[in-house]
Amino acid sequence: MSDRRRDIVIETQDLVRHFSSGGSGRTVRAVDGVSLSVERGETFAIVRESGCGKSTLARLLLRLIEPTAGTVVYEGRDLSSLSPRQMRAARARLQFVFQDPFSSLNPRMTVGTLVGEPLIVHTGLSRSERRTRVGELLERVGLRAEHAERYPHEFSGGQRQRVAIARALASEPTVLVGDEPVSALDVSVQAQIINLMEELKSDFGLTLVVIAHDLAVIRHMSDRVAVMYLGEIVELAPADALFDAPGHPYTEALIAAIPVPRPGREEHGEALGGDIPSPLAPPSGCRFHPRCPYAVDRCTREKPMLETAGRGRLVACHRQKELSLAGVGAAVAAGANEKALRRFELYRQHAEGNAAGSG
Amino acid sequence: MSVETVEAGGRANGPANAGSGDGATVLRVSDLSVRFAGQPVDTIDGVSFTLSAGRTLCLVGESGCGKSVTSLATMRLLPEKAARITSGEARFEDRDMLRLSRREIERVRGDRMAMIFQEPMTSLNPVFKVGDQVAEAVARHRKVGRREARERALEMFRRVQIPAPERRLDDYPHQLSGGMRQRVMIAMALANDPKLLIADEPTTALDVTIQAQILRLMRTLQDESGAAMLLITHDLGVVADIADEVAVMYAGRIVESGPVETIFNDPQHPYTIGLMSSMPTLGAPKGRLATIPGSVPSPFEFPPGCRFATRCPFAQTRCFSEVPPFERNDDGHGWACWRTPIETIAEAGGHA
Amino acid sequence: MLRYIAKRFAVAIPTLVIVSIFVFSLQKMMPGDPAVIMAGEQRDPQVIAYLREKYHLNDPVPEQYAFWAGRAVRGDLGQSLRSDVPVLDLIGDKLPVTIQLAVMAMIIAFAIGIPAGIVSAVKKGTITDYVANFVALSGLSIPNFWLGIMLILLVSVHLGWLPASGYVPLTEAPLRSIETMLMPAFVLGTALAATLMRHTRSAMLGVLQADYVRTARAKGLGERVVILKHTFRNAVLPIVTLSALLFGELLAGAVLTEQIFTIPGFGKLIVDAVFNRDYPVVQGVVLCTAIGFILMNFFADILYVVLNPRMRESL
Amino acid sequence: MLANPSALFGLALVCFFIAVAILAPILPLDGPAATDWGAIRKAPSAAHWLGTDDLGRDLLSRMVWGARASLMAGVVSVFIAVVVGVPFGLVAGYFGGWVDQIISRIVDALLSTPFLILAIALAAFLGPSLTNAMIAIGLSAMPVFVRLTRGQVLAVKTEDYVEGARAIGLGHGRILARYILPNVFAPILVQATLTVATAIIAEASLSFLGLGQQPPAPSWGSMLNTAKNFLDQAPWMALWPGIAIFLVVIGFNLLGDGLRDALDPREI
Amino acid sequence: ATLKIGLADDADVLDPDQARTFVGRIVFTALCDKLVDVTPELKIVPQLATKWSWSDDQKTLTMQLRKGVKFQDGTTFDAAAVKANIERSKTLKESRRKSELTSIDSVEVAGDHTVKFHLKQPDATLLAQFADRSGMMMSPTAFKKEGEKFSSDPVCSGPFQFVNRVQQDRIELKKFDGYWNADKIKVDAVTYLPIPDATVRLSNLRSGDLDIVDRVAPTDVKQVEQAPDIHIEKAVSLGYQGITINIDNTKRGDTPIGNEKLLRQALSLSIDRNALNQVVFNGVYKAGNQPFPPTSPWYDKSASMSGRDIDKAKALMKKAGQEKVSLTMNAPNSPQELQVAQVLQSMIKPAGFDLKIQPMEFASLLSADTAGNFELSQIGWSGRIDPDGNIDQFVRCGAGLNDSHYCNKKVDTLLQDARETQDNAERKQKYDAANEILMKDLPIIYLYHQTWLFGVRKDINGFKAYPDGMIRLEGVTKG
Ligand SMILES: Nc1ncnc2c1ncn2[C@@H]1O[C@H](COP(=O)(O)OP(=O)(O)OP(=O)(O)O)[C@@H](O)[C@H]1O
Ligand SMILES: Nc1ncnc2c1ncn2[C@@H]1O[C@H](COP(=O)(O)OP(=O)(O)OP(=O)(O)O)[C@@H](O)[C@H]1O
Ligand SMILES: [Mg+2]
Ligand SMILES: [Mg+2]
Repeated sequence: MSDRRRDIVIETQDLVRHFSSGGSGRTVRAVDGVSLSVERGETFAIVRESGCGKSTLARLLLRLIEPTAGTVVYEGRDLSSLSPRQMRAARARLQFVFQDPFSSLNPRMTVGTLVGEPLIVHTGLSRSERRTRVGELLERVGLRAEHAERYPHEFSGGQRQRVAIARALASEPTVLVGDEPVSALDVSVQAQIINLMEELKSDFGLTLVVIAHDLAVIRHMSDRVAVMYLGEIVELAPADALFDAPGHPYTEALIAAIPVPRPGREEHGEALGGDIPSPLAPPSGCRFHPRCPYAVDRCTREKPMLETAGRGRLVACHRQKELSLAGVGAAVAAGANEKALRRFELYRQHAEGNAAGSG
Repeated sequence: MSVETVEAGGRANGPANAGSGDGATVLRVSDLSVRFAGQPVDTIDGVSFTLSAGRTLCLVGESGCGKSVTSLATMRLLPEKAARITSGEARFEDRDMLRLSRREIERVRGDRMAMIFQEPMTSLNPVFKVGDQVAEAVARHRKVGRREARERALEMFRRVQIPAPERRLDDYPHQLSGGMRQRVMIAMALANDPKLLIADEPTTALDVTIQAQILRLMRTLQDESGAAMLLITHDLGVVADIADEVAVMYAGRIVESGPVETIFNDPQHPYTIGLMSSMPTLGAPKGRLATIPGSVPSPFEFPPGCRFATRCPFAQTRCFSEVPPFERNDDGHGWACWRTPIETIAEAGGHA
Repeated sequence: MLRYIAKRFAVAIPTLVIVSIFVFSLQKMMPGDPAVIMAGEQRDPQVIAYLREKYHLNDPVPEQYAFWAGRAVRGDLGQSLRSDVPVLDLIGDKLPVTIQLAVMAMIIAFAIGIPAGIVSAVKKGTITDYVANFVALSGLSIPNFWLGIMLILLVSVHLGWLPASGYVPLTEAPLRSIETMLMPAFVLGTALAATLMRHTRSAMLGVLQADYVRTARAKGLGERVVILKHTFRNAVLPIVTLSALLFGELLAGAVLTEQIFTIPGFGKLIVDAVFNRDYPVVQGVVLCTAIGFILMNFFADILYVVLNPRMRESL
Repeated sequence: MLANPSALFGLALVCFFIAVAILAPILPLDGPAATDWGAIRKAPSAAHWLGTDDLGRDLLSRMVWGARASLMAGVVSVFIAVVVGVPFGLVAGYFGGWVDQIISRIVDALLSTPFLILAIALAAFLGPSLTNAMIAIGLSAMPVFVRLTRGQVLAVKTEDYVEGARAIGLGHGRILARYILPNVFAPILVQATLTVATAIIAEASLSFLGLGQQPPAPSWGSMLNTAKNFLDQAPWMALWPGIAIFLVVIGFNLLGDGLRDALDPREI
Repeated sequence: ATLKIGLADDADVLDPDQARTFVGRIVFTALCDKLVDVTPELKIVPQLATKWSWSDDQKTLTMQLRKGVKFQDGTTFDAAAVKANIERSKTLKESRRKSELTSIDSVEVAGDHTVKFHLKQPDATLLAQFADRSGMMMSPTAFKKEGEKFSSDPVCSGPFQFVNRVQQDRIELKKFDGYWNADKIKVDAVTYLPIPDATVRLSNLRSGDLDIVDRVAPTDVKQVEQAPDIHIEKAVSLGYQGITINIDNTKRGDTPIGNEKLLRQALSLSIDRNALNQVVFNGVYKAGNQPFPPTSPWYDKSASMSGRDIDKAKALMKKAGQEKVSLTMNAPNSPQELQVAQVLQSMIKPAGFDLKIQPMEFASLLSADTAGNFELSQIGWSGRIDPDGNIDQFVRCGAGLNDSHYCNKKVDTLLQDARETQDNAERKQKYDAANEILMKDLPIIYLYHQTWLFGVRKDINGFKAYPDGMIRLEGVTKG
């Protein structure tokens, strides 16, 4: 999919962000030494367990919070070195889509104002030009121009997420960072938004960085995937490779844990035991070792480094070479029952036909 | 409207317990309708289903379609002022739960019939020790002393595989992780060996790896106890994993129900089909996902006919005005749609 | 725990310093020369001059403050300009009186406010709730001093049931003391009861929505246990914090109540001191109130933490 | 809110008193200061519906004019409190850090001096007059608004839409004005309405202590101050102002509660 | 039996040399005997001094002291004690008595019980001072030991001795068994309770919680008189209430009214003093136009009130070239004073005076008066036994309490002369002459004289009201 020329849009170096937790004075290691680079035009996904720093990472990427250590480089420039004015300009190019469409739009502003605001800040458009542009943007995300007069609470969750996307697009960004952009939505609406993002990505030449926990969504959308565990990246690989043959035991376990909508399927593998350790006190050595079925002595002591494991894959596991781990597997990948598939296809045709007809 | 409602729900008594069942009927909900104060129509409209011992029924549907309300109504846990049960009955052990006195219902709740909620973070009382909270459930329904109740709590903690259970008894909820809390909730629910367990999205708030653990645990415990389980979820993956039977809900009505294989292999209702095809899967080839256009209507926007009509790609005029009857075939597979099977529409050529 | 206490104190100190600077500068700006008042009707210039010197009234204000603060730190708040009694003694005299009043008022407030709040939350939307709310609002809306006057008029003057004033120390004649305090405590207590009732109600309503209350019901617990144990036990947390804040309200209310019922307490002390420009007393009393207020909040916070397991670790 | 009968009742009460206060000059009444030494402390009668006071002035007229003072005191002092308090709260909450520390400590200090004591000290310092009482009450009520605003800002600040505003590159000023302020406005409005009620009582209290409205101009509190000397002989002198204060205060309280229910779904 | 007395205020320092409040004097009356005392008719009579005589040059006062008198700590009362007391009053830094005793040059112990006061110049007011705080004798043992802390446990030679005091709550005294006149004392103890609110004070009297109360509100008198178990004892006070006009005290004295005595006369004329008394005080007080009440022997009957005369006032205004005059009057912000102010306001309006009332707390009022920061000031004087005490300090050029900064050499001479003779008839003449001038110049417009109104329960016998407002307990019985 990607050509060989590596054109890095955004890159992090040993990014660290700690929070001191409440009164106890202990430290939450939300992001702990993350290095990654995102290529222009790809969809880069980051997977990690919930409550452990997804949003923090996304905020760091946009410099909405300052890192404890490490750097974020955007288009070759260190974000933290930018002056407030330069930072503002950079923000036009780096946009954000939030997880919760109910809290990400100012309830006191009309949709038109919301979408038009980036235009005021970043462009010199006149009032009427802005109006036109807002209308275009709204239509582009599947709403109608006259929706500009309404307030966010008059919309459903999916529609709000469309508004949020329109707003993000207004300043003509090159990078769109999505923090769980669809996880708050119902499956049916989720599919609408995923489709929309894919379309926009190709239309606007966007680079997408999607942070999510839903592996199915990630598999569907992304070109490359980074899997994080307790603040660190444990594996980074092209999506297909990662799902077909995971390189890290945690990736394997994640894939195995996903319930697949295929009844009567045999249990594959053991469910991952143990609890997610607290980010306040991560385990020594390899952070995954207490739950890892393959853990050996060394894992408890030595921290594995993220190392190349062929074909654009990086893995942080001492036993990476010895293990051969199970991926999504044939049973899962194989199509469902014929009759059902036929109906799905039929449904899709009708649904799109209707949408085209009415749109 | 209400006449049609009765018709819609009344004609079929939900998924039959015959055939696939291995036990007696535990709960039979028929024609349950609930209306919230100030709303024009019954939000829950003529819901019927049957649950047998040792079996799991999954109630699936999108957010807001009435899954929780249905289960709460059965437990009589809906706020009495805001929600009125307008019709129906819920037979549990030969008694209609909807008509018991408060005292009687309190005796059943937590004893013969228990419930687990969605948010393990908020479902446990933050100011009491988890052990005491479990023991309280025991003490309430069995004539036992404090010590015995605590013993029972400990035993339950062991059964739900809480590591170091003795110590955990004296922890407060916030000291436990989400998965552990949900285990505590399960321990509490099962402490009195209920006949029926209602679990409302027990794993949605959990991480996938933990979700897998909890689901497995619930299955094991159910196998041991032979209780019936009503599991509410919106995740079809979970359904496939755990259900014996499935009921698909949309906007307060059951639109399709049947044994789990049938639902997945032979989905009939356009909503069921739409739901399944819009899910991205781990294995599916990339490309555009199918979608269900629009979003779930609010009770104020319900069309008078089939409530899915506003979003259905196959809808006709009739769908908007007449409620389709819920019809069931011999395998216990039933649905409510004027347009099924949809292949015939395709053959009949094109779309509206 | 120690850490927590230390942290709380670290915050309290600047607050106290600001309070004292604030009061100090306020006094310095007040019209009316204390020396003139102290000199008496005759206003002998010699005496005035002497008094100015004696009480350092001619020194630059910062110096006066430093002098005052220096002594205050050592526990010496100076002497009343009016009566020459050490301010600390005055406070020692008055404090028990106001505390007695406050405690009695609090008892009345809690005895009325909490049950009423619980009941009206549980019966939300019913006539009971409506009436309770209206009564509470009335309690908030009737000026304290007016209620006091009316009560004196009715209960003491017309009915002759309770003495209109005449404070008797608790140690001297406990029953009579409580009797004389009953009316003022009631006047003071009702307003607090109203506030308390409203807050209890809202806290209860909030907690009644909580998932764990539903869990308690799902366990089959009776309504009484659900309300009193599972709900109230959680609703009490914000009430604890509120109670400390109410203490401030109580002191403010005591000012007028003591004035009306001529109770020789803190409130009267401060009003008289302000009117007499008895600066050391004003300063001392305000400082003490502030300390009291901060201490109350501090205890409330500790109590909150003790009652709230989630916070216990932070101790 | 219009569906809420008690809020409507409150609104009606408030409107009634506002109307009375505004119409005072054109109502067919004697002047509030017109004395009649032949009719001192007369009980209510046809000539003087509410009776007369210690200087033979018509109590109805004084009540009507007193409404002006009380309402003015309530509204103006809250206006002062809001105008001073809200910006401090916004700044403290939004910027945090040492600015917040300083503002918060000052607010703590003010809060730890009981309201009335603070008001008495201020009123005594500024000299007894209605204006000064309003300033004193305003300043004493101000910390509550700082705290409230600050708390609200802290809550709103973490909302995604504020972060979103930063993400699209808006400046602090615009974020404060368009994102924070509108979203903290409702609770401030509610608090302001409720504080008007408190302020009216505070004015009455200060006037009762002789630190508010000064004679011959009437205010309900100062009328009570006089009345307390004639409780026995002329109880009506104390009755009307007390009832009026009660009614107008309960009016504002009901209105505030109604606003809260309408604007802010959280209870109290 | 314990006598419970409700006072309108709390006493200040319980040290006669430092005390400054009126209620303090009430307490001292029971606690400390004076060298001399007064009768209700203001005649000076013996108390600790039994006899006294003046030298011919009027510069030496010789007093014979009562024998067998003991202070409450057992110290003997003698001439040395008197000398120590007077010296303390004159030298203690905090002493408020200095100005009262300035005329005394030295005190000579002329025998165990004979004391001689040598004066710098003749001073007819001295005996009257000895009838007040300056004449109160404290135990030298106690004040030498305690210094200025004497007040925490005051020891005198009065009929009652100090037991306990709780600020703003109570002062408890018990009968001093060693009192020289112990037979006259019929109660075992006395407790003073400060209750500032007149209504509350009265209701406590009614309920029987108090036996005697100080200062019943004038408006309550009628009701008290109807009540079966209480009655009123009254005496017109020695003091006065009036309006001080700023004549030359800083720039604020440069006003029409400050510059033009015709306007001041017009102002005085436009006031109906009797009506004022009637409206505000139910006629219970005494209207007046001089520093001495009409009940006083010093009152000049020939210059009695002319009554209100608006036309004449207007004529005077015209003569002064004014039609309308705006005035601002500082007034204490207590209800009664403000009532007076309001009545004045409406009384003088017809004459063309537009009075603005500027209420102030008493503390600010005093400071403003001293600093000359006023045009008119509504203020009074509690009164002294000797006429000099009601006039000299207020009108003599540069005198301490002359806030108006009025200065008239003729007045000064008359007052000085009056001070230096012991002959009352001659003195009265001088005061009348001074008054005549003052009534034209009007630095102070006198309005009324308070009446001391004591509420007394029926079972209290032997209580009598004195013009000085003191509560004397000799002969008072309970039950
Ligand atoms: N501003 C902050 N101050 C203190 N701790 C914080 C802050 N922001 C985040 N944290 C902590 O950092 C951890 C990670 O938070 P974050 O919101 O990034 O997680 P997340 O993966 O996005 O969670 P979710 O799945 O719920 O969206 C959490 O434990 C949180 O408590
Ligand atoms: N107390 C209430 N008052 C009014 N409407 C309510 C109330 N509780 C629930 N509803 C409505 O009932 C409908 C069904 O809600 P319910 O909670 O059962 O949905 P759900 O299927 O459980 O959704 P989710 O997946 O989000 O839990 C919704 O439209 C909801 O708005
Ligand atoms: Mg997040
Ligand atoms: Mg639900």
